[in-house]
Amino acid sequence: MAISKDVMRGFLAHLSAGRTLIGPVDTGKVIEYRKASPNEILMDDRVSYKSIKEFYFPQVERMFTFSEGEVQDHDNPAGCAIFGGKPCDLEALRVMKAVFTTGKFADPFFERRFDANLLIGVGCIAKKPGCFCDQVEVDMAFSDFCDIMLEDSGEGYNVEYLSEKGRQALNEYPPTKDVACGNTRKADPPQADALALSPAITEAGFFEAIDWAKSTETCQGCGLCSFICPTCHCFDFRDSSENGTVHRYKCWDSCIYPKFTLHASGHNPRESRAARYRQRLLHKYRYVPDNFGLTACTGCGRCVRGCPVGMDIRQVVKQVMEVQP
Amino acid sequence: MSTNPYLPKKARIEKIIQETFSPDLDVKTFRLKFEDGQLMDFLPGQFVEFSLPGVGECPFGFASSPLQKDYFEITIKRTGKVTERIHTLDEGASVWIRGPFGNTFPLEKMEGANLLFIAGGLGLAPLRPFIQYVLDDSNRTKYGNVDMLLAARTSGDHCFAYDLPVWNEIDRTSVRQTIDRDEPGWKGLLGFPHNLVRDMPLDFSNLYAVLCGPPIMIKAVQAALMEMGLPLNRLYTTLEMRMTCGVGKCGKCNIGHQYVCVDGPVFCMEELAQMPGEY
Amino acid sequence: MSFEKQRDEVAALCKKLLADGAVSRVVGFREGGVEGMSLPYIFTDPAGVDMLTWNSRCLPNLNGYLTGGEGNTAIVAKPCDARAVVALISEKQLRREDIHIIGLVCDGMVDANGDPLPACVECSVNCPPVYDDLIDDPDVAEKTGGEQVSNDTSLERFEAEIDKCILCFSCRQACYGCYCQTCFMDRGSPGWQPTVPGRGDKMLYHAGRTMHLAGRCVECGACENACASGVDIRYLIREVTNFVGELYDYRAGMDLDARPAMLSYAAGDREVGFLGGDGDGH
Amino acid sequence: MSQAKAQDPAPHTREWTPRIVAFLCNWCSYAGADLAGTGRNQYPPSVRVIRVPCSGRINPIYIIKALVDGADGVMVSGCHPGDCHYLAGNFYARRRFTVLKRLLTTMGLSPDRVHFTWVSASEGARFAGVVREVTEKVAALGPSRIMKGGDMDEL
Repeated sequence: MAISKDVMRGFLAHLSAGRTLIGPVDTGKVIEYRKASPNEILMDDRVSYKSIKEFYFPQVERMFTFSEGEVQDHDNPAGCAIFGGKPCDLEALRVMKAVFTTGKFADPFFERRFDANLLIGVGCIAKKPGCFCDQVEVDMAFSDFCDIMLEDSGEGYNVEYLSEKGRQALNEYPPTKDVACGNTRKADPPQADALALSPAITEAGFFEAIDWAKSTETCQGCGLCSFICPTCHCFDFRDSSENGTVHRYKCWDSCIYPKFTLHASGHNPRESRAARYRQRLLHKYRYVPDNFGLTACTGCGRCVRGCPVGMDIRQVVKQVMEVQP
Repeated sequence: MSTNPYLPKKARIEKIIQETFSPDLDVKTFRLKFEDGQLMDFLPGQFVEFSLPGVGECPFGFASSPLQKDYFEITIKRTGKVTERIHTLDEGASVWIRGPFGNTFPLEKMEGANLLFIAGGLGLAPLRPFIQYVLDDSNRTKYGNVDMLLAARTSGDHCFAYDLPVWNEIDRTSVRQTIDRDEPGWKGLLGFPHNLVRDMPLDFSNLYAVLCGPPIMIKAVQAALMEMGLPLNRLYTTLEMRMTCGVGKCGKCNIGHQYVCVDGPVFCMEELAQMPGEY
Repeated sequence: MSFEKQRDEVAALCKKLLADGAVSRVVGFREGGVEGMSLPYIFTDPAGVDMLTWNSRCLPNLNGYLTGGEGNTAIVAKPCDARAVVALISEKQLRREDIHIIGLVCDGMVDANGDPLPACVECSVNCPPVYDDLIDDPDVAEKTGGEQVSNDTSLERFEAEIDKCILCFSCRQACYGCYCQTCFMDRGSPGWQPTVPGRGDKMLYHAGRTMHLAGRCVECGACENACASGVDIRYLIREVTNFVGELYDYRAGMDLDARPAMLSYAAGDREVGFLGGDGDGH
Repeated sequence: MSQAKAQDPAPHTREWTPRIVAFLCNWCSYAGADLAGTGRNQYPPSVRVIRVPCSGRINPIYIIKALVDGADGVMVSGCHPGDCHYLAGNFYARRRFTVLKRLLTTMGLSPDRVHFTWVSASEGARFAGVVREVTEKVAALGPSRIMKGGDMDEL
């Protein structure tokens, strides 16, 4: 169903009565997702420098509190309504869900937020500099990994719901009562310059594939890329104590930092910056595909645009791809 | 709601055993019990996450017999921030434990075979549950000869010294101890395990070797055993990594697509040879 | 503007330096970034120098790439890069004889929208103070002073700025002066490392880093350019740099023989804001 | 910072006295503090003394860390310029502290939170006077709320 952007604002106002509303806001210097009123929320085609991942996997999340010899679990989050996740962010969330909830153990903190949040995706109209979703099989305009999907026509939105949660939310607001269920659409077929690593080469083979030190020599090792990446999901546990009460937090960490894998003995399996960059790249393009059948890079281009020295993961992936099995 | 794999349970230190007696290596074994009386049900090779709130959390392998259900033991070397603090604890102190995590040695696959354990220093700790499992009266007949070659820098660095004479008395079982340099009164072997293993009377036709110790020792012993004719698929080891979560989420312990905390820490050497050498 | 002319001169010079074996590496820029951004690149072979570029989007400070290779290194240096080299030499991090400075007269860099970068607007040094070769640009007049910026020094401003920070440390990695082997923020013992990144840790980081850079900042703005979150924390170091200049008559990276302000002292240094004395020393 | 910090009980519920961290050089000011004690010079019990070998040994980060971790004020005292046991430690310190104070005021902190001074081993009465003065100034500012709030785990 096609609706105007004003109707959408009305719907967001309706949602904000019961949930914390999150959306992209122009802060003057950057665009970022944060708590916002329906009128502040941007409905144009610009992209934020960080993704929506922090509302599912916050930079800092309190897990437990130890006090007087007892441990207490953190309360369940109230749940937000998140507006404006781009298809690359939504596909990234799919990767994160696979990592955090499949296998023998599930991450309860991600799970709770995933269940509590209402996610409204918005398709892109045009690619931005550095974007490469088409090279990793992500459809710029549409993703079904959300509760409600809006395809942006510039003037208004074509609205569809993709989950029961989405259907209910739309149903409660009269102007959007009759929105239909969205289709599970296939992404456009991969293009000739698709970025994917050949399964024919072993993981160890990729270690020798290129001169990693030369290819990554200008990387400064700041780890910004993993902070702004929608799929980077590595974390550390940190304790903070005060007056005998200890809080245990789950905090973002980055494989780009030398301390990430450092053992107490001083041994570090990934000693060099090149090895750490290689880990980040192969994790996205080889290890997650091996484990979950998904590419852990959704082409959002944030790392490409954000890197202080202009490191471009596409160029390094291409170099690796040139190696024949 | 599913159980929270990050949530630790309170345990009490029942007993502390000082294992080593040299200035450079301070190792203690902590005997633990959950305060609510729950039993720790684990398999040889698995590990726990041991935490002191406000200090941090670290992974440690089990060091006691899995058949001993009353308590479990963890052997810890004083190395970093957390272990430093753990070593200051007294008997009766409370700590926080979650686990067990990780895989186990292929106990059934190894039935009927002869076993060779080679450990360097603290490397014996993660093998001890396996050794005790095999040497237990209920299992001893299932396995062939059990030979151990245990190395340490000095005589005071041998962990579980109280176990070794007991094990040596068991049927079809031998324990050899070695140190790097001769010391007055030392009655064991001298030198490095990769040389000494060549002098051991081993039947390679049906042998599994399990190694644990410093990486340099593992490499040297592996080379020696392969030269002597042991195929890689009959060699096992257990790895250590900085495992924060223990459940394959935090991304710190991967070697290629495998997570040491879930797919390991026990690996067959044949498997390891296929993996990138990032450990 | 004559970036092309300068570029050709630099490229010819770099080719010659590499071909003659005077240097084994040239740290410069090549094209290929998004939104026209030039990428740092280390040239090691004369033929590769064809890729070298020089334009208004050569943002990063190149001093992070000067060590590590064998033999001498040449740097294609904007005035701020050249000042950073000088500062590193005076802090004994580099040896003058190992570095060949190809200085460029520079009229400032621009952002993706073509607007001049804030640090470049404020910049007052558009000709490298020290160089081995100078690539002049006759169109650029010598600057006498940059634009003066007044600082809002309220706590609210500071808190608003650090609330944007995500403690990714890219400003530190981008800074020429942050060359500590282990930053105090990465130390586990004593625990400077942020436990839970909140305002306190951000204050510790930004204030601590600014103190480390007191009297050492070369005003290149790399910290600000590196920040994806749009944090303007440079106002702290700007204030401190001006203060050090005023009090101790020192500007980092201008003079190879000058001793860094915080590594020297005078018996009569003023004590501003001390208890029991708001003027000259005892 | 933890949630607990943001929510700590209102300091005015009890009678509040400032908590001041005092970094004192071993050779002069610490001895001066001793002398203040033996000379029965009264001063408020608000300072927590940390003895350091020299005022030049005090990394400015220590002072910032003390403020971040909840000190209401910090005072630093060393030998008078020219009297340093290590000849020039306090000359370097003087430059650092001068710059640090300017930095802290640029950040919007009150200049009265952090104080630098010189107290010699023979100036017991002066030490007591300095502590009184610092305590009064910090007390006038009230409890430090520096860097409270702004937690990243709010949502």
